[in-house]
Amino acid sequence: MPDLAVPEGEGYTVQLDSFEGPLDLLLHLIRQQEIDIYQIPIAQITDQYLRYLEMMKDLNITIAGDFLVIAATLIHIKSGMLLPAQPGSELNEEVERSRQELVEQLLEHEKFKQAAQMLFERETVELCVWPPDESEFQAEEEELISANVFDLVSAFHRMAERYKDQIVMEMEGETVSLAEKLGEIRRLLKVQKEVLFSFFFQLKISRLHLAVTFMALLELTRLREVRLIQKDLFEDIRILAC
Amino acid sequence: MLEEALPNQILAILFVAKEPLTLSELQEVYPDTSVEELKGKLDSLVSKFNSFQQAVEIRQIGGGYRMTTRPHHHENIRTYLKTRPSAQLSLAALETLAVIAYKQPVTLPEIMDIRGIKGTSTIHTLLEKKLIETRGRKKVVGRPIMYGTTKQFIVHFGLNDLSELPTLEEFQEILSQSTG
Amino acid sequence: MLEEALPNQILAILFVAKEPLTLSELQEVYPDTSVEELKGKLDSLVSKFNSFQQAVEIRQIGGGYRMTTRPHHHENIRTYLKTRPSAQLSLAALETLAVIAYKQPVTLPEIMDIRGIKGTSTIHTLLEKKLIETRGRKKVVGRPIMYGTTKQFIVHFGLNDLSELPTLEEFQEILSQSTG
Repeated sequence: MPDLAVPEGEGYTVQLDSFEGPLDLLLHLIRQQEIDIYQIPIAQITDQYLRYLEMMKDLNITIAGDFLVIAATLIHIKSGMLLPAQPGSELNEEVERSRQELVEQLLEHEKFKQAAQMLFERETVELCVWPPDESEFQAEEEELISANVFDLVSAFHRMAERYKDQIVMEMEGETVSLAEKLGEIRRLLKVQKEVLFSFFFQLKISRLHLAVTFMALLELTRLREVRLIQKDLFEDIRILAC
Repeated sequence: MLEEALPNQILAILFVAKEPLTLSELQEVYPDTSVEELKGKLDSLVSKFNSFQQAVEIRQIGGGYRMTTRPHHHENIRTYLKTRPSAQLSLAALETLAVIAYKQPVTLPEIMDIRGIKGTSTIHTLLEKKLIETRGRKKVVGRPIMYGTTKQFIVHFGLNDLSELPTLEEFQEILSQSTG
Repeated sequence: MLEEALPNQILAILFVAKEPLTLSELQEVYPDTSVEELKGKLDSLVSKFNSFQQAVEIRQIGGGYRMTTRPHHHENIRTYLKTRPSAQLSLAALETLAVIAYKQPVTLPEIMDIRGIKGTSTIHTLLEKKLIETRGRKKVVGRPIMYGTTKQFIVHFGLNDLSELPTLEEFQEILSQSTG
């Protein structure tokens, strides 16, 4: 543990929850010290930011890549500002531009945090003013939903999932023919554009099934009904309908 | 008529309550007031409210109090509920529509195969609502009719053209991002 | 106070309506009465009702009329509702929603850019709650899906239309004042 005294246990993790992303953490550091956002002392804030990341690492909290991207930006600006200022220098200008971009991103982000807060307050009140529902009048009717595009694709996804379940059940039987397996793979590819080869292993099926599956795949490749793609030697094989 | 604060607060709670409000539930909201006192307030509130309100009344139902419309308005209410936009689909119809949208042109046997359910009724509903149309016959045994979506479908779902439908891959991406 | 039959009938309908009641819906219930006359009756009903009712009021929301409890009762109501699972959105979802509300139509990469976070978009939750919808695809590389807010969004947050939202500039002002 570094020289920072970090309270252990839940208290600390709760605190981390409020820093959902790197911009939240950065804003917190700035606001905590009542710094003018246009005049961020980059060197100081960078050190504090990096110390937070270290603490997160010590606590075995996985640091999302986004945090590292901002860290890199901060270090870049900090080191650039250590250079002697030379009017018209390209490097100086570039560093200044990065700093301004970061400030703008922070300001933009903060506005939306405020907007979210406003929505939260409105919702808090509005959720408690709802009229009662009309269910007593609707009992006789079929359950209807007003569908949008999202419902449509969800419905399709559900069916694809349902199909997976059926296949698991079929595979619990002992015997399997090549024709059956061909049919299964064809149906699967009808609802999904692509199936990973590992999918068949996840089903914990017998060696016989796997062997037949493999033969069926070879047969389908020969018939040019499917394409098998493997990007790398150890990558999963992707089965695509032609 | 009801200047006091408490009766209005109770009325507001009665208004949002989805199930009959019991005295013990009410007492949890007002732990400093005894059940007897709350019952007294509630009863006088109910009799006052019911005497001047002609649209809605408070009834004692299932051991609690509930605000409901007066029965003689029910005919008008039914008329209102029926007139609301019928842009609504049953879940079964939605599933059939999803298969047609993503697999068109597609035949009934193929639809039933994917949905794992037999039945033709939802096709008729969708044809009636002009969300799907026939697209000739497939050149296979039995020459089944093929179906596809209509322009009405595109308008109904606020699309410009079919390519705007999210793909299954995009949907899975949305799912994984939400839980990730 | 409201002896006439029609206002009470309308009140009863307002009481059961799940969504804001529009004038055209009302006209379907009363096809023999003109929209103008109905609007007159409704407006006078609303002002009378709101002046004597302290628990509940009729508000104009999402282009229609809606009966809700008065907002200042919300704390008592929340105490009563507390036993039920909260339907409130997470802060992450609200942030995504705020970006969509102010930047619509907007794509997922644009949302992630503003929020500074990849992979936790909560788009799925918002789509499921029908607070947002897809708005076609953006004509850039990858043709990403664009999102916008729905009528349900306007109603959920008790607005009459989107223009009632404070502008982003107003938030900017609040922020610059607080740090001044």
